[in-house]
Amino acid sequence: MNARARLLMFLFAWAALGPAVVVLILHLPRFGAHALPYGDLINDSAPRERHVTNAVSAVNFDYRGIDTLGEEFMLLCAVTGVVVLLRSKRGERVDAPAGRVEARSLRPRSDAVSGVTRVLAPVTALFGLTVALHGMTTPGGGFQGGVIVASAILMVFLGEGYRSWRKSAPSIAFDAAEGAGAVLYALCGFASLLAGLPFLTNFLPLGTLRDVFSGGLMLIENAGVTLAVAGGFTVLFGEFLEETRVETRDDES
Amino acid sequence: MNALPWAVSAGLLAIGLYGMVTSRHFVHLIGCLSVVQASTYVLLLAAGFRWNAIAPIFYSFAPGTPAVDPVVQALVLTDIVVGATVTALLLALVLELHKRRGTLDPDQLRPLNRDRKG
Amino acid sequence: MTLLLLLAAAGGTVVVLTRSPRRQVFAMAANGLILALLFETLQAPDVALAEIVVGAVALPLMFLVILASARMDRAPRRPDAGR
Amino acid sequence: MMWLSVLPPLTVVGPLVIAGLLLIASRALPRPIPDIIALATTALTFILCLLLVRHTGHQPLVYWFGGWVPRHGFPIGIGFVIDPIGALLAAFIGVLFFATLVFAWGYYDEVHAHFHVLMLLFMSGMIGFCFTHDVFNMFVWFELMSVAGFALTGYQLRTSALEGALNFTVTNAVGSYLFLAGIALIYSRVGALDFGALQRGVAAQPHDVVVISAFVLLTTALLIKAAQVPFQAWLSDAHAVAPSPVSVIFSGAMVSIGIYGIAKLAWSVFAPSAEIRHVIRVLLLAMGAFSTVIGGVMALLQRHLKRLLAFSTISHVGLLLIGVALWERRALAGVFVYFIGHGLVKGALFMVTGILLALRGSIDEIELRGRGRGIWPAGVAMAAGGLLLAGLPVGLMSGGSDFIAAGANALGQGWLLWVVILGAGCTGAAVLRSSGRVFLGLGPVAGQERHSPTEEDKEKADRPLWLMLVPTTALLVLSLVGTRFGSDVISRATLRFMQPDNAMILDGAQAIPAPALALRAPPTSYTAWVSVALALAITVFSLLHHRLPRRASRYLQPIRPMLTSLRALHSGDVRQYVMWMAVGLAAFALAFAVS
Repeated sequence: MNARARLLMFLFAWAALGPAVVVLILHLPRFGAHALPYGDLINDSAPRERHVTNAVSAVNFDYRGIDTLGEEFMLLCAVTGVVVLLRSKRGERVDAPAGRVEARSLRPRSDAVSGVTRVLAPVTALFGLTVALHGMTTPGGGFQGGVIVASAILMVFLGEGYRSWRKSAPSIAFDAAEGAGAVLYALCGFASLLAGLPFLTNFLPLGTLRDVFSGGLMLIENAGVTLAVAGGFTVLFGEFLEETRVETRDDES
Repeated sequence: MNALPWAVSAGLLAIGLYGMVTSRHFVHLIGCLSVVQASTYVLLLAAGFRWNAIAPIFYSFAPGTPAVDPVVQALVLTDIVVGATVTALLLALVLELHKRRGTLDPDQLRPLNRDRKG
Repeated sequence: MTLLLLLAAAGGTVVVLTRSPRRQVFAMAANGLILALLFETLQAPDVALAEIVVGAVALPLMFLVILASARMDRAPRRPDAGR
Repeated sequence: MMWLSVLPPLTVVGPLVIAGLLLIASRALPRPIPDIIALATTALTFILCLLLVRHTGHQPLVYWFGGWVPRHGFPIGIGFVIDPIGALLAAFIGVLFFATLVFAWGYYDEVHAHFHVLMLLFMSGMIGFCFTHDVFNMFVWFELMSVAGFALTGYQLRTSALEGALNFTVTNAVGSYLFLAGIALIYSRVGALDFGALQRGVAAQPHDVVVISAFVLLTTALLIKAAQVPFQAWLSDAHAVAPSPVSVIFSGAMVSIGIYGIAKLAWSVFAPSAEIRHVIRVLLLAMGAFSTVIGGVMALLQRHLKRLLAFSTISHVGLLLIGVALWERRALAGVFVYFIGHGLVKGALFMVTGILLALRGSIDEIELRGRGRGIWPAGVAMAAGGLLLAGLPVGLMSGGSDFIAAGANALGQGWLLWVVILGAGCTGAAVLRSSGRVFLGLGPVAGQERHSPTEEDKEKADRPLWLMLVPTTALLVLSLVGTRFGSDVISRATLRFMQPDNAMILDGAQAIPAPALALRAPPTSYTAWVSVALALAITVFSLLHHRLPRRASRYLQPIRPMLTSLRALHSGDVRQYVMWMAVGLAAFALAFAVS
């Protein structure tokens, strides 16, 4: 089947789908004006029963906490998959980089670049942690904060070059951080079980509304997510960047 | 306006699929996949929207103020993670494929799959 | 909001129609920003933040790294040539 | 019973935690330890699931995570509702993973335990999918299962494996976004995510276009996972190239679980809508019938053994879809029996191909001709598997298909029997032909089968034969002896599956007592023997047709062009697969427009 036949067939299908979609759109509820029973229930319950102001975080970590648990392990799964795909084939022990790869990165970075990143990276990391920490009260949370922290670590890579990055941050640490974050989240659930409550029941003191440390068990879960996401995305960035090194080496030789 | 978000979402889905069907580069195809995914973000958030309501964060507004639906937002957050993980995996696959085949044009890749006699 | 919705639709179209992978990455990043703004006006600041960090920064960055590492945006080698 | 309420989170989250810990400790653990830990985890999961089967027969086990019990009948959190069918399928998944891990013992020693981590995550995703009572939570487990599958397909990093994994990932990713769109649609109408609440919402507006569209999107996503025509093509690419132990799981459980998902959503959520019931009876039935036949014919055309088995999976899962689409109690009971039976047999067959790959270094039927003589027990297993696929009237597979056939007959859909015969006959014949060629050296040197494997399809060789044969045999034996237990539990639980007790689940009312009577097993129909005879006839013909006068094969000439175009459908071009998705969606739209 060539490109044209494929396209024709596709357009044909949409000729049938188009009217259906139009009918559907006409039947959908008016945008912004329909009942939201589930959302209202949560909006009512989250500040009252969980003492957090960010209802989205409350849904993520409490009302539908098991979803986020699954999501963390999905991330773990994907990162493991990427590691298997990219790292195993490189064949080397990652924490002991091969000579030529190292040789390439010996080229000194300009001082300006590393100076800027030395200032920027900690600031970004701090920002990420702030975003993660305030997840219960204001927009943000473990996921967004974790990604920002991971990009801060990436900056260290860009500024300091490959070698010192590897030295200061062996990939095994990030693997472990990833796994530990996800496991921490799951252990929160088992802690509830040990307390004789249903899985992931929030049994810790809830704190006061609008306080950063409100939300009880959600805080620990949030920390777990931060750890898992920061570790996971760092591993992803690291693995992809590792590829650029191997490839440039090939091209130069 | 009453139907525009729905239409935008459907349009994104259609155009994303169109891009995938006609793509000539796998990286481009993955980009189109992200457009398909964007259509689900828009659809989900539109399904939880409400006019004249605040974001479901009761920090500067008192609890009880009419707010939009927090559930769909939590779902979209999960969706974003799903998208990021799948995209990362796809990129890794594509990278390895490129190393072996030297191309990412689906038309040039196909000969391997064609029938071989013998 | 109408404007942002239309922009989002246009952004998606641009992403699809930009056939060169490298330029598409920038279209994707721009599209991510538009979507984040749209989410903000849809009263979803959490999602907007996530979309900025993932859709407009992390993912385009990964795409760029991939493209750079494999140099796959250059003219493709013939599969049989050179190996 | 305090301890019973610990089981639902434990069976799903327990393996997740073990997987996480394995990943953290992967570098510290010497080689056999991850194997042992993973095996112990799967065995334990199996036992826990069996306990769940035992204790949910009386009434389903309802578990609200976070203690969020519904308020005034409206669910606020996520619930697991475990009925005997879900628990039995979960137990079956546990067995399959256990056997697979035994089979894969020592298979991967170069990468630190990553294989085990992925397998455990894979298993958790499937079990969560079987237990959940919430449509978005279902999506989460579905996606966990998919991501694990994507990663495992490309595990061996051969070029074809990468392409297969890419096709698999792209198609299934589109599928999961369709699923999400379906969730968004039904949420915009009903404003809930729990199955029970959704069903009440659907019952309130059964003719609503939005509800119907949500059904179409959700079902399409699951049909993609279940690889049914016209969404089937990714399957043969992925299953053919995945490592053999992974293919066992793919064909044995992952694909058919898509059908379970369809059945679950259909009966737990969408049943009140007459339009949807009608389209299920017509369109899904047609899709199932097409899949059964096309999968069977395509299987006959393969010489790549794994690809052959992959197509036969499409065919058999098509029968499962038929069973669901008949919308009848006996047929549905048959679906669950057949689900397990097929998974066991197909798992065993993929293990045989794994043995061939490991010991003979090839997966090409022609190249392997006669080279299997030294490992005859594998040949016996393969032939037995082929006969069971063909419908030999013993064991779970034929038990299930008898139930489905009885359902079809009761509804006056007798023509379906011929579809079943054709599908079972072709797939059985394909497997029998290969085993004849590989293990007995029969048949002409080159057949009309194409798609020869093109590269170094080799799997780790230094594993002893007995290690691989034990799980293979165990699965086959289970599929033979499981009949009594399996069909008894299932036939009793099917009624409950069809009429979820929402008053009990959401309002905490007294449970409706379980039906006392099991369905009587229908008598084995003549069809079983017809399909076995057909399989044997095709086998004999394809192995011996070079000795027949030329005239005999001339009768086959007219169907050649059809076969060629059938092959063209499975070109390996993922863009084409995406195009077929649009066509499939259009088929749904047309079906609803007509009805």
